Amino acid sequence: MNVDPYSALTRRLFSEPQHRAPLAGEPAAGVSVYMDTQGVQLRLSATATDGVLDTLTFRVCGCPHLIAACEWLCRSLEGKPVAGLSDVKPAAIMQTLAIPVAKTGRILVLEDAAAALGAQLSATPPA
Amino acid sequence: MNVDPYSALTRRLFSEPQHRAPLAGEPAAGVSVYMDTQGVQLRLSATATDGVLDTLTFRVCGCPHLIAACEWLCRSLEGKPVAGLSDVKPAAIMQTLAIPVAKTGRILVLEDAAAALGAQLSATPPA
Amino acid sequence: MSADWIYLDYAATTPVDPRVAETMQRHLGADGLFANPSALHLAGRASAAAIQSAAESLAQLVNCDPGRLLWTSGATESNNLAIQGVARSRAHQGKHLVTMPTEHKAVTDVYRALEKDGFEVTWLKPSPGGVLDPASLEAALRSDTQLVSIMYVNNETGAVQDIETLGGLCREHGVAFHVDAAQAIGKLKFDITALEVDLVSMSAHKLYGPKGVGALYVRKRDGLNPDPLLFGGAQQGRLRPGTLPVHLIAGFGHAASLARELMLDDFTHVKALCDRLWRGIQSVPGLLRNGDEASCYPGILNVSVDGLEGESLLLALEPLCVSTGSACNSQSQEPSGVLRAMGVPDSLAESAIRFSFGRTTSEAEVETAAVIYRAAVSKLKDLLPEAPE
Amino acid sequence: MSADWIYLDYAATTPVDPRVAETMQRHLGADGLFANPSALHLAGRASAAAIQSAAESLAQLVNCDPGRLLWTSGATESNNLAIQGVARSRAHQGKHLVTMPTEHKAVTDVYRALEKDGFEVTWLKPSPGGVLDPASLEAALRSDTQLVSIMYVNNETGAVQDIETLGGLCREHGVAFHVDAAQAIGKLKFDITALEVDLVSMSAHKLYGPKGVGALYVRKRDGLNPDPLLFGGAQQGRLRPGTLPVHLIAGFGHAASLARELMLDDFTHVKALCDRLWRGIQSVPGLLRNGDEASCYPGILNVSVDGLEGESLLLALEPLCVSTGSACNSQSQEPSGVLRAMGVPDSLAESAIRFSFGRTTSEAEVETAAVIYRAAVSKLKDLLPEAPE
Ligand SMILES: Cc1ncc(COP(=O)(O)O)c(C=O)c1O
Ligand SMILES: Cc1ncc(COP(=O)(O)O)c(C=O)c1O
Repeated sequence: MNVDPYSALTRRLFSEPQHRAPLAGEPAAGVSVYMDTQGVQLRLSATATDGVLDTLTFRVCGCPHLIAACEWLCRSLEGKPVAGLSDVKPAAIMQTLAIPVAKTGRILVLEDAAAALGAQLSATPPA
Repeated sequence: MNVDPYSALTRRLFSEPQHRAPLAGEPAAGVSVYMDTQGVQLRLSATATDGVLDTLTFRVCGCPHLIAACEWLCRSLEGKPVAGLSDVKPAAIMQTLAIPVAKTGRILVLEDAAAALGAQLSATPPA
Repeated sequence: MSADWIYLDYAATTPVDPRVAETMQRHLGADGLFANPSALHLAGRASAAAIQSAAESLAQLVNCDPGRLLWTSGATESNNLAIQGVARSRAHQGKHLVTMPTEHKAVTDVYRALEKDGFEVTWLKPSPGGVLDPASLEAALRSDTQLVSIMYVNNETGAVQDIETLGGLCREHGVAFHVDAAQAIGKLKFDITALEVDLVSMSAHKLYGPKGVGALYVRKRDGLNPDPLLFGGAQQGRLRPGTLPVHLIAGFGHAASLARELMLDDFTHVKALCDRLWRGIQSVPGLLRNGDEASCYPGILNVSVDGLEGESLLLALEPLCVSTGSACNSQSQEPSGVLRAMGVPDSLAESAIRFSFGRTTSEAEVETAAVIYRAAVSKLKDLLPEAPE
Repeated sequence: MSADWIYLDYAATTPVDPRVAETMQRHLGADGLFANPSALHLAGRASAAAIQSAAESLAQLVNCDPGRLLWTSGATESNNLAIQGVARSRAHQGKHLVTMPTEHKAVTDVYRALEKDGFEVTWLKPSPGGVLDPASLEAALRSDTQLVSIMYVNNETGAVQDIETLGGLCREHGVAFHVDAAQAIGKLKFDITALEVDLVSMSAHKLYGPKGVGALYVRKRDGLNPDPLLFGGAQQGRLRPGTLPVHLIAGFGHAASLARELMLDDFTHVKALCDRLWRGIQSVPGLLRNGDEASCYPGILNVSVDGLEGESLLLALEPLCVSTGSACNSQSQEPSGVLRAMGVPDSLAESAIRFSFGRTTSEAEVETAAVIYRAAVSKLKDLLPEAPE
């Protein structure tokens, strides 16, 4: 029986987010998307070389599950092909982090942001 | 604060009734009245000499307050003039024994029985 | 205090088992699990876990899904929620209801209130032993019948109803079936999954748990969505709001576990006590046993003597703590409606005394009770007048 | 367990005072006063005496006639009984009711249910500080107004209403006045005899008594005869049946005596804690205090920081046990209706944290809370995105 609404992994990712993006004012390389929907404000930023993500970072105002999901996505995709951004599986994230279904909408925002970022990176001429 | 529905006097009279009348079948002197009303069955019996009560006894099926009231009345009137039977004060009995007002009806039965017995004794030619 | 009296009123309420009291104690103080289980914080979640574990213990006792148990303040509230809740929520489909006059007042008074509100109630009479013939239930069910309430064990006589057959009939006719099992849970086997019951009322203080907490089981079933009685927040699916009393629920859970473990021993114990008391008093002239021995739970022994007045008998029985009818009737001072409905004449119902036994009753107490009962009856009989010929 | 967290959620529920727990213990076991107080026997009468003495203790705390106190399962039930009971019993005279959106859900949800049932409710808005201007109550009262509910101390902000003036207005207009005093009893002076209040809801678990018991005061007055919510026997004048939970009521009584004795000390203590916490966090950029300091009970400190998300803030605050709005709101996850009604924008209401203090809170705990709060806010702010220009 577990009445903790957060899984151990969610707690760990929430308490030590290592992929905080630089603020808009701070010097930053790469591209970035911003979304403000479903009560969530989210910015995803990335740099890529030869179709591979060098950095993937986020800033977010949202619930612990969303913060953990952002951190998890960044950890998963860094060093992987840019194409991964267009292939985010909300169901898989929710299962891995034990995110309640009521929060699906917020995870879909993350999926959308990642896809938009992937599209931008693909449209950007190689450095 | 007293949540005991019975006063100490009521309890004492109830537990040691000394004025039980002989049963109808038992040999008895004197006169007697019987009442069956208000859920109460009551028989009062008396013997008198020269207008003075020699014995006053009862039998009853009723609540503890009524039993105590019967015993109290017998103790009070024995050795006193017959006229006392016609002068029973329900309010005084109820106050002395701390009988709740809800039980007034039953004490009025006792008053009636006493009065009827008094009338019978007065009508009876002196022994 | 028990030096001052002999307590034989377990059907009114039981003492809390010392093991249960200890569990409760752990959910009270600043160093315990006292927080509001609705709170999201650590302390709140620890309380929520305690509640969940209590639900599982109770669910194991009655074999049901713990998620279908609602916590209430007692069986009175459970009965009200079940009956008012289902009757009102289904009123658009029909307003016919069925119950018995031998139910506890926490059922009959609810049905009477609904009668005043325009519902029609069929009151089924039991056999003289107190048991309902399933054929009379079947005859009463109509196409507009919405709800039937029949208790499992009667609180005055111990009469046990055939819930399995009655539930089957209700299910066949698509009628919701409510069982007030306050006197049965933890004493007789009760398997909610196996039985066709839709709503079950329970109370902790009849099984060595604390007063002030009960439960209502509500089966997950189409059309079974009782209207709430209380409004005030999202707790318990909005069906019963209010801060959950963690220590009471934890105590109820522990009492349920103990009952599951001790049910057979408890039963054997009260059966022996009941037999012993009956042997000790059965020779009293004019004594009558209310309720069929064969169909009664032996934790209760209800007896009458013709022509004695109940209140005087009760006082003459001191220091025995026993009941005239049910404790709830004690304030109204009229002969028990249960016995009347069983056909017991008023002159007998008047003097009915309910002895009830439990886990902590001793044989010596029961022996003493027999002696005191015989003496009290004989004392009052000695005072009775005979009607003149 | 308190080693695992720092409990600052006394407005949700308090731990039971150890002296109260001991009293409760004496009313549980076979050697204690556990019997059903409705029973006529010796054990029952001893329980009845315990209940009577508890009523006297509570009556002394709030200065009322103990005979006018009804025992309930908590303030949720007291509110429901007062509001549903009076509204329905007077419906033939008029169906207009008045309350505020800043009331506890155990009041607002009842009024909403009555709205669905055909009653008309006027919802009065408070000032930005949370306090009701008596002039707006006066303007709302009509010839068909039957009932007004205004709480004494708000459970989210601590805002204190001017019950004396509001009660006077209701009395002038012949309208019944109900006060939910769950957060006030035992903390602020409350004199029922001096005030013009007709119905007062109370709960033991806000004043170091047990959860699962409350009370409703009902003034003896023509036209004030609430309809019961529960049916089932003659207890409590038929207004609230069910076996009275002796240990809970005895505990409530003892908690009331202690509160009477300790009220001033408790107040001074929480005031000092509140000031200290405020000093420790007031420099946090963008911090806003919800509720006017001057008109709030200092056992509660409610603060917001613009733009932070509440659930994340709560998690970042662990091991502090604090509340976002009221505990009852925690399950619904939407910004507090109380703060909204006070005009606090959603972006601020979202991050509202209620700290609440009590008899057992230490200065060290409050110092630690300040440190943790500052760190949590700064951590989450660091994660916030800026909207692109
Ligand atoms: C059969 C039955 N139903 C309901 C109740 C009421 O239970 P509670 O006291 O928990 O409200 C009782 C006992 O009082 C009972 O015996
Ligand atoms: C103001 C107010 N009213 C009512 C309640 C409900 O009280 P209870 O939990 O006793 O039902 C609470 C607390 O939860 C409260 O703070």
